[in-house]
Amino acid sequence: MAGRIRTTKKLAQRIDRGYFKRLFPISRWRRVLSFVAVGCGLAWLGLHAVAHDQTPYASGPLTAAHAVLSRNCASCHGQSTALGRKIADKACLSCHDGPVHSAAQTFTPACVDCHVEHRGAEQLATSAGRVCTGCHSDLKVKAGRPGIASNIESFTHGHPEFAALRAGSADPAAIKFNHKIHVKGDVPLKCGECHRPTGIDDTWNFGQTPPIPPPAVAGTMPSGRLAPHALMQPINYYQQCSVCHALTFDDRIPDAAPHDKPEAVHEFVSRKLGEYIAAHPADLGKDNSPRSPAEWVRFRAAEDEKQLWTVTCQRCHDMQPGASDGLPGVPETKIVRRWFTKAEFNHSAHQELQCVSCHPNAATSVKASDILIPGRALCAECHGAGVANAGADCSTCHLYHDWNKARPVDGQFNIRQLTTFDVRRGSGALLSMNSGGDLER
Amino acid sequence: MRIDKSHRPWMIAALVVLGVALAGYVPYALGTRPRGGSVPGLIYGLAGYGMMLFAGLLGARKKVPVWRLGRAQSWMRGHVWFGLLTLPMILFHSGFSFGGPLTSLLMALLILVFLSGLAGAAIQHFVPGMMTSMVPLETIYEQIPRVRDQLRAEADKLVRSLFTVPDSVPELTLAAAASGPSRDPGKSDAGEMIEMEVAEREYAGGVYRDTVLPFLRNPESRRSVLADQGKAETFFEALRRKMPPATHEVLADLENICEEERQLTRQRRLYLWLHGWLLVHVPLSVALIVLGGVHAVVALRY
Amino acid sequence: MKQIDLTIDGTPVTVAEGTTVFDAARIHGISIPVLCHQQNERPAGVCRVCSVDCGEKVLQASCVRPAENGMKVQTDSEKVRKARRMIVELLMSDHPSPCARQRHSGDCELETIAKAEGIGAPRFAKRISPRGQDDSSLVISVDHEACILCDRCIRGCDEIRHNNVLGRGGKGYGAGIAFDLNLPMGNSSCVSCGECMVSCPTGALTNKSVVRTVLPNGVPVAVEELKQLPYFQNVSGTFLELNANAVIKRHFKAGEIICREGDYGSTAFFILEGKVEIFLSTPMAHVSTDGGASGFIRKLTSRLTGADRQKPDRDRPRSISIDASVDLAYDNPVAELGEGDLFGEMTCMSMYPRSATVRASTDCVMLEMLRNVLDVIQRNKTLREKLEANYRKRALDDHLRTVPLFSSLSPEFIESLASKAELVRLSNGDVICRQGEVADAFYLVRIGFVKITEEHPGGDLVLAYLGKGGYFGEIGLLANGLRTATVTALDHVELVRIDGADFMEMLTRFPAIARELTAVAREREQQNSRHMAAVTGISLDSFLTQGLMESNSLLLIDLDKCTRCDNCVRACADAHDGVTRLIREGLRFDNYLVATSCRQCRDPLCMVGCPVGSIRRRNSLEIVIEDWCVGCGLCAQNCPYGNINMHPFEVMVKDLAQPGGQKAVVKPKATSCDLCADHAEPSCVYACPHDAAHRVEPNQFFKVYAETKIAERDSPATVRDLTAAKQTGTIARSPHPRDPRSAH
Amino acid sequence: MIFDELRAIQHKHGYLPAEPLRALSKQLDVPLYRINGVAEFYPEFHTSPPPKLRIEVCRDMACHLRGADRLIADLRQRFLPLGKQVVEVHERSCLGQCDCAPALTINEILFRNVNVRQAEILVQTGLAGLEMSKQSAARPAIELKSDPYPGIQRYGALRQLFETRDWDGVISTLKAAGLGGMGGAGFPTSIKWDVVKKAPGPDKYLVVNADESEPGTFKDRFIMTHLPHLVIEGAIIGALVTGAKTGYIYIRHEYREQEAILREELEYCRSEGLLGDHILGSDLAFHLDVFVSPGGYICGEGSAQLEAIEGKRAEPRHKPPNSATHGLWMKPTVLNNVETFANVPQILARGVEWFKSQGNHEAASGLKFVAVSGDVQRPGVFEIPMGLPLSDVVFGLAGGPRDGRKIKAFSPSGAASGYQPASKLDTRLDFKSMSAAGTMLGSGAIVVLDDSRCILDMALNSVTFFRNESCGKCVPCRVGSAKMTDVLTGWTRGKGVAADLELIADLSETMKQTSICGLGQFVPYPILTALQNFREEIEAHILHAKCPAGVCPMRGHGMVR
Repeated sequence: MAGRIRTTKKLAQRIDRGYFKRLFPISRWRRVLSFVAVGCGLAWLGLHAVAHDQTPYASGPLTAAHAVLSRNCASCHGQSTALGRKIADKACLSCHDGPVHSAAQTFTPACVDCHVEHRGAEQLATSAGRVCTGCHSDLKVKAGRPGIASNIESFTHGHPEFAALRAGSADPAAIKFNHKIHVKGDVPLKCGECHRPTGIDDTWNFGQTPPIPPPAVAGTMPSGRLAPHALMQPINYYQQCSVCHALTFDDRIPDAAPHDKPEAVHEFVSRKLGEYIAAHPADLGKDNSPRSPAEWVRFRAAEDEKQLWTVTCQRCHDMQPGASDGLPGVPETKIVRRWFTKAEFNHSAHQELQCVSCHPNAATSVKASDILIPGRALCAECHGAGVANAGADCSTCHLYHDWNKARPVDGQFNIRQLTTFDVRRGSGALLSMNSGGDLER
Repeated sequence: MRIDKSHRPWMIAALVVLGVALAGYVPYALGTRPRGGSVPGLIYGLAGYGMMLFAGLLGARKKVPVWRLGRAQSWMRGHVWFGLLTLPMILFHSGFSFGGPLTSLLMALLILVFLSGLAGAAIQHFVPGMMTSMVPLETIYEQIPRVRDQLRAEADKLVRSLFTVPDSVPELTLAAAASGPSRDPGKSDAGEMIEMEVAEREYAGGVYRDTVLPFLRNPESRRSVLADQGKAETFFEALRRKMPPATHEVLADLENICEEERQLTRQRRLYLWLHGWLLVHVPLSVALIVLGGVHAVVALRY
Repeated sequence: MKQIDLTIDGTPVTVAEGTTVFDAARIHGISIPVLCHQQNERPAGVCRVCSVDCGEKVLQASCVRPAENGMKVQTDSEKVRKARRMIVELLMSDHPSPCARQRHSGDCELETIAKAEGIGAPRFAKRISPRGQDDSSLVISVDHEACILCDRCIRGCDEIRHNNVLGRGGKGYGAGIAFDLNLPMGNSSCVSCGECMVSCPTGALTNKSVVRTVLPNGVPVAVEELKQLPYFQNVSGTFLELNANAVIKRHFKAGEIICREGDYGSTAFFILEGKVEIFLSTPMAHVSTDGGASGFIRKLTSRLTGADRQKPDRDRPRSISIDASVDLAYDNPVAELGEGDLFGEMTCMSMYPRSATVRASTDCVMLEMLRNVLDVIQRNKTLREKLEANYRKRALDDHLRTVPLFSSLSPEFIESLASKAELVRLSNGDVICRQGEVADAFYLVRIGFVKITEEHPGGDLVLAYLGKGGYFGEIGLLANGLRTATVTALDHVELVRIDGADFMEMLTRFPAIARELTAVAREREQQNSRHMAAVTGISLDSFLTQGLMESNSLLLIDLDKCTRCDNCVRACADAHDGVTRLIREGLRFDNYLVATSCRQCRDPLCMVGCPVGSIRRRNSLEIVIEDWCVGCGLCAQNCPYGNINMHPFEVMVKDLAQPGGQKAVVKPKATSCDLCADHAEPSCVYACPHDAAHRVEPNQFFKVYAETKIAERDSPATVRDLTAAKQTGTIARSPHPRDPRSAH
Repeated sequence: MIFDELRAIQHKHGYLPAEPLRALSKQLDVPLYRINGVAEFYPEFHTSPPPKLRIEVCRDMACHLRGADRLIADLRQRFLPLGKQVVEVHERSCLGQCDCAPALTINEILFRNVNVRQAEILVQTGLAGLEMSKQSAARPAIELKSDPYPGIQRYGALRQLFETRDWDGVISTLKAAGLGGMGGAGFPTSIKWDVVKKAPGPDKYLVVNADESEPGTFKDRFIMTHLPHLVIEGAIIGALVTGAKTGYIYIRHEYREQEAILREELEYCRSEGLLGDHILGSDLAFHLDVFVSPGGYICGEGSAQLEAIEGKRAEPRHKPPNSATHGLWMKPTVLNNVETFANVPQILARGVEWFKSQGNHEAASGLKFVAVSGDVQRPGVFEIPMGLPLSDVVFGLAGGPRDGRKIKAFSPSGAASGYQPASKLDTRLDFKSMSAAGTMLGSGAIVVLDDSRCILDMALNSVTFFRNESCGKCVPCRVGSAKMTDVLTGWTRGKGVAADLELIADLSETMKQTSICGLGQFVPYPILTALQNFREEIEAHILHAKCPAGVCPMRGHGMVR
């Protein structure tokens, strides 16, 4: 038995009774490191503060457009420190216009309700569908009842059929066109041979004449809002029809009549016949034709025009009887350039699809009055909720602001003002500037 | 701390809080894009920060142990379980995004603190038991150097019955004087030598000077034969065979002292494990709380 | 007168009738060796060394044999010599040769005769069962081994001095001299006259030179001068001479400090002239639980800590017993002693530290004496009576009121009680009352310590130690009239004894006291039965060997939970002015660390010896150290577990240099875990974040522990414990938990 | 009386606690040391709290022969583990029940003829708190030749004396009858009485020594049981003859039954006017009472007995002076044995001639009660004519040795008489014959040993008895008996050396020569007689470490003497 007997008393008396008052390495280092860690953090913040850079405090990166404002929180946030206070609309409106959504809306949400910043460099305009359905799932308007649907919960639920396809609607275009003949007739055409997206300015396959720029179409389109190839170009005679349907009117004259008003056609025909008889006086009096060139021209023109008005033009247009000078009238064709007036569709986004997969009736349609755009249900086959579907956010198709009412914003800042910010000079720069404060430095 | 059955109420409470938070969060996250500044976001943020503060207050609480602010044990359990909750709370607060530089830093800190805390909980769950079984002769960590001085002094005193202690170890005498209590009455006081051959005496002296004393002076060194229990046993066994039986008691004591030294070394190592993780946990959490505060102030201001 | 003629060794001799043969021979120049006979005493004839041949069938002891006419006496025949040699050899065979006397003065009569008779090593074996020594007397040491039962001391005590203390006890080979009822000499009614010692032929009774120190600063007192004093009149002069260096006369100027509290000393003072002031200079502070800083923070923390400082401590004594025939009031600890008073008895007798400071208030002359001389005068009846009268006059009333129970007594009654109360003096080992005896009195402890034990099959169980101000005996009186426990004096004890009849009268006259007493009695009984349960409960070796069962409360740290964060220690320090009363070190019991913190022992050795009674046990069992601790360190020394420690405190004391001023001094005071009595839970336990520290009642803990262990019998916990023990080669052993003084 | 007070205290507390003793000291004005002296001296008193059961087993001679040692060892093994508060097992000196050996007492209740099993049952009964069945002391009416009043009015001799008033005649009658002291010494009763009678002074005492305590001796018990009236009558006659006014029958406290019988008889006498201030209407007064001894063999010693009656430690006095002149309270005192007193009325009632004719031969007269115990088939007390050969008693009356055994030795008169070889069994049982044979008649307590016994073992047993019973007053007896026991014990353990023989011889001589009283002087007899008669057997122990009888342990090696 070893003689070293441990007793409580002996053990206790080995200990210096004040030992715990001194700091031992672990606790000392713990303390030191705590100071160091806090110090580092604060130093980091401090350095930024010295540089008047408030970037660290950002709750997330600003969108690219706003990135220039990162160093200066107050430029948007102002000096407001009130709990949960939102960015005032003022701050946004100093640079942007935000036209009203609908005259019937019961309230106007703040900009930041939909446009969430500090989410990185994504589109600030893109906002979640919930923002819309928040109202539209149970729509209240200022007066009366909502026009179309009052409880749209999502594209698949409660969303009405597209207006163009709603019961009773027909293509309003005053033109005669048989898709079936063109697609399946003697000369079968491919869709793309006639339907070209907008913005494609390469040489027209069939055209001989440089295309006339498509006329601006009235609508709710914000300029540049749509992607270049979003829509199909409206059918244009010269581009799509003239190849087959040349407006020739006289065997003696190779030129086709212009696809123009009857007056212009008459003038063209008369001019061409005049030129011809002048060159071929032998033909005067041939085939019981007048011998005088003028007469001949008049005679021949009447002959040719009759052919034109009643056959050639009539093929597509519903020619109307002449009014005063004997020339018929051509009704306005009214071809629908854009079927979705409240929404957007981007063909190029769907270019991987066959045309007929969305427009199945195109090959069989014989009447021009058939509306060949697909219905909501067809869209919803791809566009629905869930990750496996193409997006069905409202903002996929719809816009919020009524950009028709947009006013141009008169820019008031210079570059320095946006890129630098002097904390000492106060904050809320944008706000104060906008409110007519001290603009110049 | 041992995570045992007694933690069940706390665990359940933490789960309930988590459940409630989650129940709130799901519709919130579905309804809008969650962000810190929204009202639920702020609530989560405040809750999370509150929990962090509470967890951090444990340190402060420990500074005033006497105040009757609730049992330290409750604080500790709160620390563990609510500390666990901070991460989900803050994730809910942030909507699972890291946000800007400061918030990202905070997130990183939080995760580090959280992980170190988890590690610490695991360490403190297992290591005390190991320490208990592996270091039966443990003493107070901070006093290990002092106890070692005393052990050395004791050994020095012990060997005086074997051979004349050379003057080359004067510090031992000092230590011996300082260690009043650890002496056994009637045991090998100086001058009371055990009878043996001169050669044996010299041999014992040599062994003590060459092996034991260096080990006692530097017990943490792994090079010494005595640093290993098995080798030490062999060493002493051999020594005993060479020395007369009368000395065996002294040798046994000496061996026991070496064993105690080894255990103290082991204790030191285990102790570093036991408390070393705090070197990560505590500073980071302090930083987290301070910077989190800054974040809160700034965020609430803007 | 009739003459007797006889022949001694052939010499005709004539002596008066009635003369013994021994005297006849002596008168005629024939010396007969003898042990049991000396001239100033009646012959006893027991040693038979003086046996002579008177021509009869058997030899005759000459010292008792009357001479007869015609007697032919042979004092030195072969037959006689042979018998004498054999007797001396018999005596020598049991004699611790050389005995004390032979060693000191070389004149042990037995050894002298043995030498003269040429007796070498006795042929008989030595006595197997020793008869023992008795060192209880301060002046005479008794070595029963050397006693030859010559009866000389007995005759000296009973027949010469008429003190009637000594007699023969036992029978046959087991016989021996016995003081009173065979008490240790120091506990007997012996008056230390020294006659027995002077009579003893061997080293059985020898003078004890108690202290070798020469008393400084004094004038030696001549024996004659001492004998002038009434208290020394009856003492043997030889004896006084032997002890002359143990008493001196000292003169003190007014204002001079005679002794200081806390000092160790070995002398008592007897005031011959003048007056002294006796007081406590220790400030009342700093030992009981106190936390935080001062002022505002203290207020704040006290609220936070929930400590109720205003709580009046009901069981705190109202007066402080000191080592003189007066008690000091708690509020104003000052008293005065005058001529004929004795102080410092406890210090002198039991080597306790001084319990108070004494300053000469007039010029005074006093005798300073060591134990042996103090013992002599203390045993003087006249002085005792005087001291008792003084005490009765000055302190008894207060002392009675100290007992909370008596505080409601009417003053007249206390007075009547005081006049009836008796002061009882006892010495170490005296049994005051024995379990099962008829209870006949109620006792208050005035000075010294008593041990209360209950007898059980497994041995005695110490229920309590009572020091100054403690009281006992009420249970026996209240219950069935039988003592429920044995009470033994642990040192020099003075008790105030109130007769059972008076006690009962008090109870009938003051029913409130009766009620309260019954409650106290019941509580004590319950406590005792709890202790009993503890003793009869389950037991494990390690638990017992560490003395864990001896305690009432253990601070256990579950090492499987403890992260060694030391919060407990810091909490303790915080709760106690930055001084920890807990050390996280100690022995282990299985996976529990038995931390070094007061165990509130059942057998609180610490309480034995406190000179001022500042360490005591509350009814709720915790041991507290009161503010008036004088810092002597005795309790710390006594604690076998290292749980009491001296710590220096800075306290403000009256600046003696600057009257009215105060100065800070560092004064050591004893500190020990007070269980944070002001709180519901000890701070260490409260502050443990890991549920590792627990204050447990050992029996209960152990019961649960054992049950758990049985439940998980397959668990390796115990195995691990064993391996740990094996690994270290060290087995925890408890220090001897009982004070040797408490051996019975 | 101090013993009565002490008994009262002990009865109340179970032992003698300090406090009541202090009170007693004050009450009686007796110093504490004297109270302590007697309390510690007498075996009846206990100064420490008693256990629940105090078992005391007789360890001497007959009981030793009947296995007392084994009984003690067995009981100790069985019951001592219960703790000393529960059971204590002690050895006890002879209880006077040698015919019913072994005997033991449990809490002072006597049990005889107890074997190990019975003893255990008794102890367990006692521990269970049940009453231990007492052994009834039946007192069958026995016709004894000694009783001069078979069926007729008792105390005839006394009444007759009152008619003649011839007190002096009594002494001469006794002288003529040659009545000697029956306690063992055989000192002529007439002389003793005459001395007392002639001693001056009014106060004289008479003491009947009924403190029969020597191992092997129990005939007084028999006499007191069956002939109490003769004892009392003899005492009254003695008192009247010598002028004693007060008398005590000093009876050992273990003889509870006999005490009761005597008290009954005394009461009868008082009612008959045979005791009191006016005996039979005369102006003669005599008060006789029983004095119960607090125990101890030494109390049988006359002067020690007187000391005991005086309430002191029973330590023998120095002689001279004699108790006849300086007896109780230093007054003249008649002190005779029970049997002696019982013989007086016989002689007076039937005449000297009758008495003389009762003897077996010319030189012997009267009847003698002998107690035979040990290795015989029928131990008991026999009333024999004085002078009957021992063999007649041992083989005839007592039935001889146990089956298959031969008698090896015998002790003619208890422990003190030593051991004689069987060859001396033809000796006649009277004072002279026995002395002539080199032994003594003593009190007629014959203890027989058969050939299975070791003589040394028995000698040691006797010496140990004396050591235990020594009062301790004088050195030779106190120390000598202890040392002799030590030496003999050494012999039985094979630790003897040849020199011991001389040592024992020297010691014996010294003890015989210098001891104050007979006890000390007789201590060496057992071993001396054994050495004298069985030297070879003892030398075998000492010189060869062998016990021929195979009784002694002899495992000497390693044992410390």
